[in-house]
Amino acid sequence: MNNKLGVYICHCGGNISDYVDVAKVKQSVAAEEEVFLAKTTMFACSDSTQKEMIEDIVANELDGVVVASCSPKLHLLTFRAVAERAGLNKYNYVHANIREQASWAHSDDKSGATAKAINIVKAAIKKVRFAEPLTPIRIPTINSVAVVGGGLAGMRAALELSSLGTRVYLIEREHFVGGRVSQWDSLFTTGETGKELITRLYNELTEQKNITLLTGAEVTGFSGSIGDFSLKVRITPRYISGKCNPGELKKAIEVCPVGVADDFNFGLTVRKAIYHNFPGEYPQAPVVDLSNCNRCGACEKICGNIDFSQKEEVIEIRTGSILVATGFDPYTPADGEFGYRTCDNVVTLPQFKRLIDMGEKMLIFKGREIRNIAYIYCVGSRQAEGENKYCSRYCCTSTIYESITVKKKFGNIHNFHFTRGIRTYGKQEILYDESSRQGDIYLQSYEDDPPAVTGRNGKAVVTINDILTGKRELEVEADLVVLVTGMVPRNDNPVGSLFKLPKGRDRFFNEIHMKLRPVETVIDGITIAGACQGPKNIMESVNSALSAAVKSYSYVSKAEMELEPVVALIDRDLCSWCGACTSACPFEAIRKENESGKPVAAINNSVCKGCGMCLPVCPVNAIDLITYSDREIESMIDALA
Amino acid sequence: MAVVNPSFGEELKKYGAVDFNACYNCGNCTAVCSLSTEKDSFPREMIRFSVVGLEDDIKSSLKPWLCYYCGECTTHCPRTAYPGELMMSLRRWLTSVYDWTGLSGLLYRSLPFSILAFALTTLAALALSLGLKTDLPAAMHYGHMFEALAITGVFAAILVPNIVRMWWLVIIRPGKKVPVANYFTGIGELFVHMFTQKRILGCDENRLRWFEHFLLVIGYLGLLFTTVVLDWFSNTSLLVTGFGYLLSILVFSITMIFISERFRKNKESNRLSRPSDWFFVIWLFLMGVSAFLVRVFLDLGILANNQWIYFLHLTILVQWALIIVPFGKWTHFLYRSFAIYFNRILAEIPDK
Amino acid sequence: MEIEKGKTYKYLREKREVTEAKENLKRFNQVRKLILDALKENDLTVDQLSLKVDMSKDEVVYWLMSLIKFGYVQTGSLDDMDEYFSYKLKK
Amino acid sequence: MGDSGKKNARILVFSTEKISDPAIDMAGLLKLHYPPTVFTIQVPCSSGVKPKWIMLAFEKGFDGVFIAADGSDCPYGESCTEKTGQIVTRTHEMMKVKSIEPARLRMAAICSVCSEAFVKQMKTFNEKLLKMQYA
Amino acid sequence: MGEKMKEASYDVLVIGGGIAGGEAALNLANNGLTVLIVEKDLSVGGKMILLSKVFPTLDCSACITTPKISEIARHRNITIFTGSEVRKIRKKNENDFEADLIRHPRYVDAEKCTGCQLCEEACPVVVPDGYQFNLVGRKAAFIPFSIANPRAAAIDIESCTLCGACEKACPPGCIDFTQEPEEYHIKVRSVIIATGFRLFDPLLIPRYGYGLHKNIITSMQMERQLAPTRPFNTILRPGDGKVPCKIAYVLCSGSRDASVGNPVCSQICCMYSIKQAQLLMGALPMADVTIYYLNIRSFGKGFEEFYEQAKGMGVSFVKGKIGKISENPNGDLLLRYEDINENRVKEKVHDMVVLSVGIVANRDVSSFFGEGLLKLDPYNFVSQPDQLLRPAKTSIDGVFVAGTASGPMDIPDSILSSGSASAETISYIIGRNE
Repeated sequence: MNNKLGVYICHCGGNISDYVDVAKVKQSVAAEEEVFLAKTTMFACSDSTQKEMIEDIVANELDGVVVASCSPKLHLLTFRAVAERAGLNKYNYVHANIREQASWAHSDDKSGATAKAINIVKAAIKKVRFAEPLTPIRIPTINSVAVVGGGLAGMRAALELSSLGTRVYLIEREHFVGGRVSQWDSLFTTGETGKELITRLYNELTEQKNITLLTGAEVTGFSGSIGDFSLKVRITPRYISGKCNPGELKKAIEVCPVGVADDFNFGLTVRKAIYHNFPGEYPQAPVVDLSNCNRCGACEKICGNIDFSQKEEVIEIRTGSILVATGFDPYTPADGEFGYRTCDNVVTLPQFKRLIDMGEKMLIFKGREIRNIAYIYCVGSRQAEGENKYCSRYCCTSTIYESITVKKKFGNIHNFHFTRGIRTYGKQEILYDESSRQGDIYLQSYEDDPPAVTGRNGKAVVTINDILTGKRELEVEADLVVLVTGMVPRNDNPVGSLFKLPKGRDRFFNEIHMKLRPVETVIDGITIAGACQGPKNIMESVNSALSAAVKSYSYVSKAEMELEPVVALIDRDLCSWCGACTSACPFEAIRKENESGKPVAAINNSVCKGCGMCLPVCPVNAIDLITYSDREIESMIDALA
Repeated sequence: MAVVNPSFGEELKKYGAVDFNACYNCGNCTAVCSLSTEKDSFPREMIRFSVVGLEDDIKSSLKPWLCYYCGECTTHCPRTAYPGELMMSLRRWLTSVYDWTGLSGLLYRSLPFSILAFALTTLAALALSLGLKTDLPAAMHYGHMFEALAITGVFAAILVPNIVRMWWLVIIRPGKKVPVANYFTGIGELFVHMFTQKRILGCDENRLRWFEHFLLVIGYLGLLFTTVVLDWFSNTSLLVTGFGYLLSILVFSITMIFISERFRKNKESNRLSRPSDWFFVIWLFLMGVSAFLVRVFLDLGILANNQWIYFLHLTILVQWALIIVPFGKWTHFLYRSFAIYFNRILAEIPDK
Repeated sequence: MEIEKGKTYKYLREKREVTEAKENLKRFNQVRKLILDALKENDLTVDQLSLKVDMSKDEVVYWLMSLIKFGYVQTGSLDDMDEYFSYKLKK
Repeated sequence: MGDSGKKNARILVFSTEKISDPAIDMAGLLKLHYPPTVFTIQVPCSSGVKPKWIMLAFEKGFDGVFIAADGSDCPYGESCTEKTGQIVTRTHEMMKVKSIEPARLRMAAICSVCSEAFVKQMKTFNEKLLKMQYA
Repeated sequence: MGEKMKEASYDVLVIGGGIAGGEAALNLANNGLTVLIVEKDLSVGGKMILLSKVFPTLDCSACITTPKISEIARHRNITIFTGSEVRKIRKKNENDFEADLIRHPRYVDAEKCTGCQLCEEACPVVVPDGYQFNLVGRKAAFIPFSIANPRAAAIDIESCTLCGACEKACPPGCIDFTQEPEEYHIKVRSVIIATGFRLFDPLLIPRYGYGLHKNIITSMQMERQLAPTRPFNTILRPGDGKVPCKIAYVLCSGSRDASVGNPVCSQICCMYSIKQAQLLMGALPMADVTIYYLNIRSFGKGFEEFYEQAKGMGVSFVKGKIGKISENPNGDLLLRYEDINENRVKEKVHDMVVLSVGIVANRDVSSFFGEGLLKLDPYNFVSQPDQLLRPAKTSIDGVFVAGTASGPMDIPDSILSSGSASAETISYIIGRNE
């Protein structure tokens, strides 16, 4: 029982004190008998206040501390560390959230907010009164990281982790690595092609001994916690063994009678059921797509390496940390959205990029040469009506770059950009300048008055009330309309729900803190990188991949890790073994033990996650959760009431 | 509904427009322009029309003529899109639109054609001078007659029809309903602007620029009056002689300043000079100088032995009267005055 | 030179020229006196102070805010238009 | 009691550290207002709330208790919703014995960004309780 | 000189102790490397620590920066030199750099200083406070700002009259005028450049009249006025102390503007202006806030929603670049612009104008290395020769770049870029392939 407490009430600049009368809070809580000293402070988290707290704790031999400030998600650890530095057990610190849950939530009601803050602080005082000194649980960590997603971000992260000296499992769902980037040709800013980048990465990857690359591999099971996760990975075989004779293989592909829309070219072309993504793909081995194969056996007759006897297998990977880099999907416009699928010559930006790559001397679509191209921006982004409120960030620059590329490659092309205001942030602005100087025409409308696409004589006519020309109605007769589609979260991404990764309002995976902790997640040990966290360009994806790599590395680089000692505790005197707790536990952390002949429940501390599911099921109330014990919770209820 | 026409921009480049495609429509040019008003906002609108190729809207617009090219818009353009030069090019383009003969456009677009025109007129003048070589007084008589004839001829055949075309393009074709009385009440504006060019005063802080232009207009028109009406070269009145001297000195000294400024490229307005700009100042200078010398030779009594100076003057005169006045930059002086007049007339009819 | 502890400023005086800094100090002391004297009789707004002490308004704001920061002056009431504060001496 | 002088019901919310509490924090961040007589106690998982705590809350004078459950987002497994539901059922039985109206205990899944949903819940729950003439 | 040089060695030298340098240092230190941060200023935390709140979360900037900063300051693998500058860096070999540093005297023993501020009270001199962007005065003996780290006094020797009042007042006797510049000779294995950015100087746009018209301030000055440790107790216009009620934001003041030598978009101004507008609407409920913009670039996570939120709160957005600003006799400002939506020139009166100044490169950095060794891009930011796959790599092997030293970016992008630089640094030191 702690009886000599220190309480600090933070102004948080004005975030708290503008709405909560902090002096009054101090006065009220100072009257509590356990409180030895109560202070207000401008910034509790500032170094000088931290120093002051330490001095107070040491000088007055305080046995418990409460800081009433912002959400514990931000500063719980900060003040625990303060307590620790002052020689206090860090669990004798309790955090009271009077910002998010008092001053801000009730900024419309100052006296209400103040009254609430007083109760909150009092409850925290009660909690710390019963707090026990605890020692963290130490667990050994496995020095390896599983990188989920073998696109650019995943590959880059894997490479970095491996050179940091960590064992890496790179898990790619497709049979080829490189993700979206391998589909792009020339790239801003360096002019390298996507394939070149992926080749560089792949070559470096294969030189590393400590990287295991798994393709056709999907994560299907997940358990464990930071330091020791366990993943079940289902591997779909290629149905081709060894290295094929190139000539035979070519023929085998030719004879395959099945035609499937080729995802690599976003459905612009057709591929066979046995296929390559592109010449020189990685790994350089074709695949039989069994879901579309009709088992005619024609290919088998030509190439002996084709082997339908290969079986799916499920392997288990144990790893200390997981880095998620599952990427994005390009937005798919609805049928009829700006003429998509209803007007003949409307494509999406990714399709357009493939068209440029595939065109040789002329830009050809559906057998016709393209001269006039209309780009319609913000398709699937910044939606006034739809659910994608966000800006996809990369598309303005990407489109402008393609408009320059297409003109350079094929000449004699007119580009018309139907924008919602160009967002070439940073140095990308120079590209916008370059494209307008080459004669590209930019038109603009707002979200409430988008351009319209109609078909006329085999061409697409785009009309707009151009705000740059005094809202005049202007029209362009285009040979091709490119819908500048943004990024959306992958819709078939089981990894998110498997790992229980929280998502933001935009449905991308959410980081812990948008500003200062952009790659960590609330699931300890799991980091996120690249476009699965939100739209990004290549450089930004790589930066986030490397940041995630260094965070994951710091989880696993030490042999041991500390875990919160929040586990269930059995009162063996009360327990009379009924087994209800065992069946309630989702982690198999409770087993039956014999205590001097009496069967009782026992907790396996390294497996117990501290969820508390066993607590309410106990018929004799023999289970407490450490730091959430009856007397802690009940005294808090008392203080709040 | 208007169709976006990128080829119009290509056409404008032949008239000297550069990099206006770089415009990102911030409107800074319009905001820094001190002649731009809420009713007549430019140059951005003109740049925009040029980029998207709204040819008809430019044809019916008077805004290009409201600009006096102080260059502030270009100096402060965040995209270095040379808005001032675009306005200048639009003036050239409009000149060729107004001109029914089509020669104006040819001269602007093609330097070889301009040179050819100058060469042909030189030959014609030379032929004339060879034919009259021995008889200076006759030559001077014909020269004087040519001046008067050329002025009336050029005005009647070319300039007046072109002004009518301009009027048709900006007032009649767009369907503006202008009460006839307005034409009379506004007429003062036409002459005030023609003789004083006072709009320049609103242009920038530099009053000297207006004063130079004012002196040049006075000098030029005065010299025209002195030579054509008062027959300066034959007039014996001391007053007229002295007046003529003063005016010709005014013309060539101010044009001298203009030429040297064009050489030094000291302002936005002369950084991107086109041949038509050079021809205009140089020929005006030559006219002043040669007229001055003819009179000096006359007064010194050495003209008879140096007839070439008169024939040189005559050649320059012919070129000036047949090329630069009807088709060249001289017309800007006229169209601009009319533009301000029309604008005044239009300003009086209420907005729809 | 012997450096006496607690009087090290004397040591640096030998080495540094402080005329400009002293001018600056003099200016501050003058301004402080002017403003504090002006505020003795009644509370004033920046505008009124500017007239009374014959100093540009922006300078008055700067010095006034500094005097508030260092505890000589405090902010008084806001005028009826909610535009200008008056300032008064700190008791 | 607020500035308006309006009386509000006292509501105790059991929120969960990783899922519903962040949503409640975000409600504050977005300055979405709800009655200041709503108090939260954070637990790791909503399926770990003991019925006796809820009963104690009523005993100590709370007008309503709200369990901001993890729902399907629960990091501890899918059984969470079902288990939390069982807790509510059991507590309702205990409430019946003490003649406490069952409507005074509510439960709803609040996801980590369901700030608006949370605020709406609090407002309607408050009104309901006021109508029932608690508080 | 040479013999007085102090020597030391660390794994990594981080130049710049802002949020980018700090984050990089923490990543390195948490993975066992020793780091020296050299910070020119008297406090670490860079520009972020001086901001009011951050977009789009509206977290108090100081609140989220200070814990990070104190973590850095406390870390046993991190040494910080404040008030110090790099003079020269030589690369001897792979994993072998030598750096000459100079530590300017603070005239205060920072270790002993308790931050009691008695010296500040005693000091008679008042000079403009640079940390408040000259909106208010400070003493010549001063603590840089209330949440500075280290929170220790310093003497501004240029303004000091050497009266000795502070020295007499200091209880622990930590003021020491005998301090001399100290030179250090440091050996490190790798270098991270995190020198940040400079703000565009609005005096370069004379037609805006900054400096001349006193009610025009920069966005950084507004940032200070909105911060918890603000210079005035409320928001006032500095020309005459009026509580402003019609505030204008002039976006692209010195960005996207080749005529002032900076054609690049500064990437953050739209968002910080929208943020300030929201904060102003909160602080001055009666005020009108108008943002004059070219294009609103709310491209990051949650940014577009934040922009919509501002529109919903009643912030006016007007498309058009401000051409000229002139002053009325009452101190109000007349803004001339073309309203692009209406296609005509307009003039509007505001009583306070905030110039949303852009980011420009901090050019000192190239002089640290030998002539031309550290390549810069055309805008004088540190060039990234392998921008797509190794964004942190510079033209010198073993020297990495973090944060805005390589171009404009916001806080999360700086943090990511620091993560990238620290990852590269660790693998460089561990001995990656090259």
